[in-house]
Amino acid sequence: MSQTRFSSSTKLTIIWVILISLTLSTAYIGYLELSGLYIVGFLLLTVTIKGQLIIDHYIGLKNVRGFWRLAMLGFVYVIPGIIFTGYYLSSV
Amino acid sequence: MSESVAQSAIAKEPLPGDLAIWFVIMAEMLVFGVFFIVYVFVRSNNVELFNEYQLELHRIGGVINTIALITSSYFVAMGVYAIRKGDVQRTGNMLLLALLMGAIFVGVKIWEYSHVFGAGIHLSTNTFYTFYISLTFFHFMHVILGMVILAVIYSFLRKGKYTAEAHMDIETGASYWHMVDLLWVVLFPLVYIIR
Amino acid sequence: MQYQSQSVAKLYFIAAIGLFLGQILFGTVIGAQYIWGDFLFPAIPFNVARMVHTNLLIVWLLFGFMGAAYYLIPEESETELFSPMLAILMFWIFLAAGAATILAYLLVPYATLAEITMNDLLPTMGREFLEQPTITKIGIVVVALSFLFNIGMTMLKGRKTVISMIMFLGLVGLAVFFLFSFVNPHNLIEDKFWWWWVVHLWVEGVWELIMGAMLAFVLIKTTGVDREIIEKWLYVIIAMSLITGLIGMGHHYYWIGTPEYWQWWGSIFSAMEPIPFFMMVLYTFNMVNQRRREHPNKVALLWAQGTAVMAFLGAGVWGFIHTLAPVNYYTHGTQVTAAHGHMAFYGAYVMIVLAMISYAMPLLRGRVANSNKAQVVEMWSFWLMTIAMVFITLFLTAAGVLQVWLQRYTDAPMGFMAVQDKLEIFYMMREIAGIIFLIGLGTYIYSFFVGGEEEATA
Amino acid sequence: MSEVFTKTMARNIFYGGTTFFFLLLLALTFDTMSVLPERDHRENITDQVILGKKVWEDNNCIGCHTLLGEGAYFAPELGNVYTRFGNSTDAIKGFIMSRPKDGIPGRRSMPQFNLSDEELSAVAEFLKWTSEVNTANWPPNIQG
Repeated sequence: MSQTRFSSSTKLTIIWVILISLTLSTAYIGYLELSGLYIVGFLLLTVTIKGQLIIDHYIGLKNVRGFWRLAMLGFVYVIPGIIFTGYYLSSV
Repeated sequence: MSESVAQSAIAKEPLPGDLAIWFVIMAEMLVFGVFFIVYVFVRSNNVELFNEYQLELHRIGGVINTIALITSSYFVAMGVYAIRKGDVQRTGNMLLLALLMGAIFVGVKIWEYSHVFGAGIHLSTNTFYTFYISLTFFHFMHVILGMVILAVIYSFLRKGKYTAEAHMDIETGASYWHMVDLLWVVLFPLVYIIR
Repeated sequence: MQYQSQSVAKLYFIAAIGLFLGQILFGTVIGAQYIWGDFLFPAIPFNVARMVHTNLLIVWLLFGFMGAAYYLIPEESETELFSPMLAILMFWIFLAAGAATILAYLLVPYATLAEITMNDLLPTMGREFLEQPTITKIGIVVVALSFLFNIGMTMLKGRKTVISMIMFLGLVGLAVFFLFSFVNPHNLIEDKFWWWWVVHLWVEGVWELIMGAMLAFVLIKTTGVDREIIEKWLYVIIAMSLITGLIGMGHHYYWIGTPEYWQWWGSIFSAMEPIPFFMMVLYTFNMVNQRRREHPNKVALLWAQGTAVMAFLGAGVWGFIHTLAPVNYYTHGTQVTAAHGHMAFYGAYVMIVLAMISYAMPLLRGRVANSNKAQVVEMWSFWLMTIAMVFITLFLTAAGVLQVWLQRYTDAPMGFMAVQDKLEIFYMMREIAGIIFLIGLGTYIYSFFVGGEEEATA
Repeated sequence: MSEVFTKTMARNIFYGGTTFFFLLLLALTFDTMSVLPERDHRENITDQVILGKKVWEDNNCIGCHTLLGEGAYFAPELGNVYTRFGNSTDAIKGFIMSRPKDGIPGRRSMPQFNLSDEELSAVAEFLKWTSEVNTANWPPNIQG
């Protein structure tokens, strides 16, 4: 097994802090019961960022080339994209 | 020449875990992905209804569960890191912590369901609840399955089955568990927050 | 053939082909009744001929599965069959019960049959595909149990392989889910709900395990690819089949009084059902490309490849066409369903049984493969039957689409019988395709009697 | 890049996945059974309806007709025949009774089953009950 996948456990911890911060920002928006396209866009952006962090660093696909990483990343880009389109279309 | 060396240094990392689990991960992501898209489509035809009943959900429970799953994923990632260093003891602790976080998720979810079902709400109450219950329950079953997998891995670990060189099962289980986390990361804002 | 006791498979295969012929003959009868409504009326009304057509299909496929099991289980287990005597005894009991039931359908009015077989004691008759008298159903259970006991004991005393385990699991599932045929509540909706636990969990569930095991066996034997590789892919494919197929059952629960959420669950999961069939195509053709030997029995390999392709088309593509709830709302219970049913059954189950027979029968007759001449005849039958089935499916699909349009979709919908008159041209062409299928089957049977020099000696 | 792909893992996925989805199927089945009474109006299943279902089965009606879209596709859908016949059980009885014994030349015809009046009424009541089941608005129109 390659040792390069995780340079250190500190990195995992930093990512954890980012993930939790993003979650709390989502929670705060939920607490305020905000709505509107910008809010939806922001929330979905946090989903994509969180998704990419999990895929690259927790699952550890960052240095795995080819189909599998693309498919996983595709999920966190395409699905929020479709969700946004759906909300956009239903709000106009 | 130097480029190809660099290439091979970076690109040679194999998929974490058994290829077989990756077929499952792909299939699961596909099913959830379609489910999410269908949710958005159905919501766009019932915006009022969805907005109304979404507010009745227990968001605090959802937030606690998100934090629990992300943290659980963190512990699993730390566990994989530890077993690569050959630190079996630490890996075991990390898996236990991950399981504890999973248990928190399950506990909160059961509490949430007891309120929903206690109020006489079920799958056929209305379209919103059909999707809320379908999506979260389907995911809930995945959490339980993931915990079973982690628990089995933990018991194998305790029996001394894994070393720094041979620990494929841990990576396989970890990949599955991260997927369960990843799905919740999308599901939570979609069903509980976005309006 | 490595083990003497494998030879019992021969009986089962011969019976299967014989009953197959009966099935197709009655298929051409009901095809004609679609065109000329009074054909053979009132001697053989449509419902009787159709019952014979569908019941013979089920019975001959069961003969095929059992024959395949009696052939492959001893070979996989590397031991003689536990009891060849029991296998032969059960063969005759099953054949007699099957033949008696079919004859009774033809000779006695159905209501009288229900009466004389004392259906009132445990009413199970009169439901699609489960028309057999209760006493016959009990007989099927007895035969199935003895059969499972026989192959189970054989497996216990020998080598346990993935293929034999999957085959056994599929056959156990077949027997277990058949027990739901005894569930017949007074409430029609509950009746329909549990009815699918036989029908769906058979054809889109456990039968796929049987099919997968048979396909894997034929592939190992004819391509010489490493068992390890074939077996792990087999696991992945059947896992996908059940993962999608179990909840995919929801596509039968859209409009029969069951809750609306099945429309979502059923649509999403059954939309994934083509995936394992697609994987099966990739897998079969990959294994053939990686083959380590040139097996002289080329036609067996042709059937195996045909199975993968036609199962994907019939079960996968034609299933997908009308599986989504908004589409199914219009197509449910029309000729579109009939189109799918024909190609799916042929592609997935008829062809795999014929592949198995094609591989095993020469060996049972003491040679590795049939003569080149016989194989060429059999290949002709392959193409005749397969192309005929493609056209049957296409014509029925066309009929179904027109039917949906005229009867369900337009603003001024026409009545059922008026629409049927408009479909006559398609029914006519379907009947012609059906007769070509019959000719193909005749060619297939003839191929067993073509001599010629043996390709290689065993 | 050579992936590891073991037979053991493939086997675990087969057994695990099958168990998982079978449990999910049981959960959905349990829910379905609990809400069915609201949809099928089982309180209206009288002895006559029960007899009607038996007559339906004993004469293999499903061999030609569809009922809620399931069956053979040779003869009309009967799930909504009660409404199609103007909400009349008498019309259903009259139709079944009037079938000629030797059929209609050149056309499809329902056989003459020689049902007793009790059986006729029962099968009509059975079809009436069926037409009242909540089938999510299926069939799309009165023609079935």
